[in-house]
Amino acid sequence: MSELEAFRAEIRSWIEANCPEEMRKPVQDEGDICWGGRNFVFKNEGQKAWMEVCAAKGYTVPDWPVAYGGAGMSPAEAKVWREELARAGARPPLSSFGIWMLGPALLKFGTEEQKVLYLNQIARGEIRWCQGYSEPGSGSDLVSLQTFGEDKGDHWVVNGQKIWTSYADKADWIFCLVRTDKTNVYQGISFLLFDMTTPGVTTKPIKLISGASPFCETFFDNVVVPKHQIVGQLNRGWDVAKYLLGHEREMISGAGGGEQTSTIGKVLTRNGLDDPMLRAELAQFDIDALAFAACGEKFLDEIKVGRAHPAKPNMMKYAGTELNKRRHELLMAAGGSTALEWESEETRGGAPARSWLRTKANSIEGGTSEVMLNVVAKRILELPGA
Amino acid sequence: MSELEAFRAEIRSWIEANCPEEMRKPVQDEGDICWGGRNFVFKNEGQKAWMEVCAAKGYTVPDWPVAYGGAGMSPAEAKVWREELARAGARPPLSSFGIWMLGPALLKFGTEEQKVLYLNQIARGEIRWCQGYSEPGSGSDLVSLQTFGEDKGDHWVVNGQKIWTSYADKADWIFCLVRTDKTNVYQGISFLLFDMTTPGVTTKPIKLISGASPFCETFFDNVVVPKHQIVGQLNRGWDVAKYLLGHEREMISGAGGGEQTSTIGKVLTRNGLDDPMLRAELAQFDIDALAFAACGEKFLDEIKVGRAHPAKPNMMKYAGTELNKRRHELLMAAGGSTALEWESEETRGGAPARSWLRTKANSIEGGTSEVMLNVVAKRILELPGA
Amino acid sequence: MPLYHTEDQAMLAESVTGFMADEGGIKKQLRHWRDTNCKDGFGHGLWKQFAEMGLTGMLAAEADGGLAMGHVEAGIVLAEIGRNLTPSPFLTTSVMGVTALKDASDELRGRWLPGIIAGETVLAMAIDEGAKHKPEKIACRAERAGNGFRLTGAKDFVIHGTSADAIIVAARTSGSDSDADGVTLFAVPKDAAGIGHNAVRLVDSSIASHVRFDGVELDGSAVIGEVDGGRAVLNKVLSAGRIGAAAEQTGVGAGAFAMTTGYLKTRKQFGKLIGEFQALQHRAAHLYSELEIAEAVVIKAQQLLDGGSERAELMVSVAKAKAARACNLAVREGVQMHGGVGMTDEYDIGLYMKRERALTEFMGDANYHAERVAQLSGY
Amino acid sequence: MPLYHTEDQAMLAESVTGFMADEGGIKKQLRHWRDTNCKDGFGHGLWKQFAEMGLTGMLAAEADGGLAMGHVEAGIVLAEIGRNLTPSPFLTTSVMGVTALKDASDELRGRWLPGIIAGETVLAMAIDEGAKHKPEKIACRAERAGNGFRLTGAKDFVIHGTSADAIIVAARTSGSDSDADGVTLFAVPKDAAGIGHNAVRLVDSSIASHVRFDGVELDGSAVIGEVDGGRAVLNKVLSAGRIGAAAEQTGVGAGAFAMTTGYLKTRKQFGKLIGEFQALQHRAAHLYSELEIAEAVVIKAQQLLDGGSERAELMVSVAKAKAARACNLAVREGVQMHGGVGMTDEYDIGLYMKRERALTEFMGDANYHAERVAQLSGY
Repeated sequence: MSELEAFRAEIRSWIEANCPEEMRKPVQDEGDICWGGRNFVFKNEGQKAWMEVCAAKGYTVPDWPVAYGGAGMSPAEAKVWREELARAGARPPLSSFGIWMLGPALLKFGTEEQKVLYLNQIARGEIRWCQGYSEPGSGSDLVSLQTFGEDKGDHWVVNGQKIWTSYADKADWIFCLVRTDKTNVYQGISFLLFDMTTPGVTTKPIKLISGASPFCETFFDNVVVPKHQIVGQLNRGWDVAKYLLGHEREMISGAGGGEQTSTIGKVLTRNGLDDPMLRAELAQFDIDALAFAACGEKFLDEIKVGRAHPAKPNMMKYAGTELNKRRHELLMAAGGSTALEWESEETRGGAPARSWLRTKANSIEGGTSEVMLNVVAKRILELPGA
Repeated sequence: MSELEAFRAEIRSWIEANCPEEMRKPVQDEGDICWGGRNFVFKNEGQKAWMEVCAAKGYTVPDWPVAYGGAGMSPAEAKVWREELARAGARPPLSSFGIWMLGPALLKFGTEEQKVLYLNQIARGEIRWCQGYSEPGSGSDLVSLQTFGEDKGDHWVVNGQKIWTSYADKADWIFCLVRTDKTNVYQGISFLLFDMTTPGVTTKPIKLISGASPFCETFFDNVVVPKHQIVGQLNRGWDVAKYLLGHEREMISGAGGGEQTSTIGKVLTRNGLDDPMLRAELAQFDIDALAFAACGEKFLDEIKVGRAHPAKPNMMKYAGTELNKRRHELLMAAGGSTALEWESEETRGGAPARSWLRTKANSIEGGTSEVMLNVVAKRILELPGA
Repeated sequence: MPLYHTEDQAMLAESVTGFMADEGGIKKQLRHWRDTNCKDGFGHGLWKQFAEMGLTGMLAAEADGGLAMGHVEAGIVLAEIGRNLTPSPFLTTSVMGVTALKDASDELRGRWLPGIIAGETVLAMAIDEGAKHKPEKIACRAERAGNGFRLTGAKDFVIHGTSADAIIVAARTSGSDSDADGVTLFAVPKDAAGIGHNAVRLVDSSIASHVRFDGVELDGSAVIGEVDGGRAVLNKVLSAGRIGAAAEQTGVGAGAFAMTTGYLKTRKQFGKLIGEFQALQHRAAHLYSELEIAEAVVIKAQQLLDGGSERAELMVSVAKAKAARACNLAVREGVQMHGGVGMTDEYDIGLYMKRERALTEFMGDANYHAERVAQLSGY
Repeated sequence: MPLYHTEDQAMLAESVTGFMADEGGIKKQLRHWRDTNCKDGFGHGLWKQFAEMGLTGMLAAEADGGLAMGHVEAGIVLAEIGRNLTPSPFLTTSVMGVTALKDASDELRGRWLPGIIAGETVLAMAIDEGAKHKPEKIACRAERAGNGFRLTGAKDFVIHGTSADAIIVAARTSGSDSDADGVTLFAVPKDAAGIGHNAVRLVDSSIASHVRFDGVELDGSAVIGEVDGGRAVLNKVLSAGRIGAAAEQTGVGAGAFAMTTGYLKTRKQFGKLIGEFQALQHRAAHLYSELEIAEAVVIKAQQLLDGGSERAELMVSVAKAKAARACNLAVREGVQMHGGVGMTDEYDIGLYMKRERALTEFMGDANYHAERVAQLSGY
């Protein structure tokens, strides 16, 4: 048995021994996700137990170093961990913007103190983070952000407004882009961390067309942020932000990856439909989806060995999100009038329609499709003036 | 019986009495079209007779005034004429750029002498015209044209090169955009007419991907053009050109109009195909084509009463040409490997493939789809900076 | 007939446009009834105003107190309903219901038409069985019982089912489920014993009902047209509903498009109005083209239907499919071009997306009608 | 297995890329043979060079003198063939033919493989009957006659049919036209009596033949694999041909795209490089995305096929369909973005459009494979 296979056997039996029954059912909706944090209300005992037992082994962030709360797994081992989780039908023990976004940025740009403190908190699910990037006038054109941090010696006083702050009303801390130099557009932004309970921070949920409110408007009114809570250099927060955005796009684009084996055309037979035209659309979609899954797999393989074009995540994000929107348009068509129901029991409170509407944000958040295409045109195709 | 119905009866019996048998078969290809002109070789006696008997009545240009070779029909009467031609399966007696393009421009901008001389020649099929607009460096950006006419008192001496001159090698005269003032981009172009046998004019056919050579490069080497051969004012040829281009687009966009009643989905059964996916594509196409035909009908109706937005032909040209390209992609798919044949008898010398390739120019000539969309964005949607 | 409005139609359009913008606007109607969780999903006051405008009975014969107008005129009203997302029972009652009643007895017409014309009566259509429109197959049964019928079965996606004074039901009186013959239409009063409703709010905030008929006793006077010969009436009702929904959908598309081009002219990013970006300009121009084509084919189909042309059936399906595709593109582009704010409930563009989805499904989606186009064209 | 080239494969790609650009380029090969009206449609000299490069027998077993490589490696060659529009019998001979011969007797392999490996022998595949690919139905019949068979019927779209030394024919030896069983593959030598050709030049300047078999006598040694059991071999040949054509098509798409982005960077209109126009930038970026996805799924399917995966059949169809759609988009955008000059024979972009069309048709177009995807997925 190879070393990796031995590792796989070990992981498999550990999951078998430790994953509670409740955590072996598929995630139905956002309410089933374990986000962690100071105020998190666990859905059941199993959810809490699973997070804690994993955190104790470093399995919530398997490929982070042990010193920062991880299990120090190699990429190959981490893949085994994910595969075995999937095989057991086990849910991820902990999901958070800390894991996906801030963590990687801290690993690259943080000081040793920051890494030890914040990464361990993230790994144990103690602190839930939110992201303070967009502003009302600065969406795609993020760098035009206006939230200002005035230098007061050992601290900044931050004033301004963010928008699209995911779960800001539930988060404990925020990682936030703040202008610290008004004279320099790109090199005048700093990447600050602060507690959401700091006086002067208020949030207001935004109601979406799906009926959910996962995002907030977040207001800063003379918020005091100590100087040591900056990540990276002063006025060089844009570098951190870009790295983090790239990582986010990579993650989003990788989400469609892996070996996808199921096609959606089967909804026809599942729904007892005899619709040759929809069947044709579904087959066309399945071709595109299976092909994209292969592309996602190839992309992840290439990333591992540093062969992917650095701007490739932009293409993957574009293609993957457009595909997902199309998937839900087709699912709505296959669902017919039942899928239109907004509050019925049969649809679990309108799940098909709400999911469909939710996907419309895929090609807006984390960089619009238009921005992705701009980046591909410029950085990959090297078209003039792009 | 209404006056119009009496007129219809008269036209119907006239066509019955005068249209030769050979002229009542559908036009198979370009070779069946009667272009007229000094050197035109009639395909058969019937073609010549039909042109001449129509010309004598003014029916080659039914809605032009009688003094200029037409029959002075009202729009409603001209529609009756076209309907009755179609009803009898009779071919148009004469087709030419003189009728479609130069004629309307002369009617609007020509002097009385020009109208009497040139329009009568066109109506009788005596002179075949070609259009000298595009240049190698001036395609979509037509106004940047460089062909220059130097003022020599009572004449200009023209030097330069045109491209995409349709049938320049077969034409008798050319209507040509020539720069007469280098200091003014738009108001420095004149609209000149001259004989293609004038010393210094040479043409060179361009071989297309379809294998045909309907276009030429046309070279002017010290070509002398008398001053009275200008249409409209000096340096105001751009106005004439724009009017003519608009008319051309109107014509192209109207070509898909009328009440289209046939669908292409039937190629499936004609070709004995059992292909559910192609069937779905064909049905989708037929929906778009029938809908576009209705739009064409509406557009022509609106033009008649001056209700169409002046930039609407650009939208119609865009939609119609893109649709026609799609039509031929589908016909190629339905034709399978037979449709790939380039020289076989069964395909009449590769007609399906050559027609398919020919349609690719639809969205380039007479204003590219991109230019059409630019114009719609600017003039109809009034988007900023368009 | 030219494919633009006559003078009379243009006058109608002008008055309806103003009325709907003033009285039927999104804030005043759709948002109001949605946010107050209205069980009907529309306002009866506005329905009264429809009557005062002479709209409720526009398709009814003059002898019945109507205006004897056609589908072109109904389409003018529906386009404005679409543009303003105005919730109202106009399509089911004044278009589909009145079309059905044209073939009904004097007694039935006398019973229902005056209330409709007065804006006091609402009708619902019970046609679909299951989640997808497939009226070729009708399983709901009405069996002979004494002098009348006993109705048993279930119908889905019955818009305004719970607020309707009568439900017009397509039921099978003979033959098997997929037979063309053997269908009969009934006007079933709301208070008939044995009707059960499961009302659900839909994504567009309209209320649809899953209706069960549990041995509902009907006397012979409830029959519309001939017993077993209801397919002909049903086909007229379907055509009316389909071209009506298509007309409404062109209004939805036009409303979404206007909102979107408006946004392109005001929102700035990268120091420019986003409408200056050529990629968006081209997509907007393409969308304009699609919407113009959809609008044209809807008018064409309305005229053919009003003229009794044999091509009407084909062109109604072409129009319903084309309107669905064009409007779907309009709302998708609308939300995307609005960016983040397009995802918020505060902006109206998302409401257009929701309505588009429901209208597309109503009386057959683009794929259903593509199949019909293929079959009617003989392939 | 990671979805990128191993070191060996990367080395192969490097040498093939250089070789094909130098020796297989459009001017040197495609235009030359087209403009001299070559009856074969390709050059035998280049085929010899393929042999010298070790490409002709790359799929053959080492024991047979081949390199025992797989479809990933063959795909590397085919992508470069596609990029340069290189006319050659590689796909029919070295990919499909050699795949068929792997299941053939020692005698048959001994008869044909050495010539193939030496670049002296060309094979053609006679599979299609009629204008559309539909190998589920085989009507061409081979009846028992003495110790052998008598072959009667017709085959269409037989690429290189007239220049091939042998034609591999899928014929029916029992059962009715649409039976899965009862198919047998034969290697029919060119000089067998009773073969008639109607050779036609296709739009891409390749030569295809309508082949008639008029009682062609074959002895038993011409059979590849088992009598009546040829469907299994045929399926392997089809998969090889389909993924091969898909690989070539990604090369065609990539070649057209490179030419187009090159043009965008040099052509000026309105005082700008046309590549500066955002509408074209977005379309180019979208096209890039489609081509990358197609390339990925082609490699994926090649690996699955080489690995004998049960998912290979599905993914080969996905790959063939996706490559066809992506490459079709590439050539359409290519011609359109070239504008007028794209319509001229002088520019190469039109040649890509022609080749794309022929490759799409070869071994099943996107719709054929979409149907297969649906059926293999159980809907």
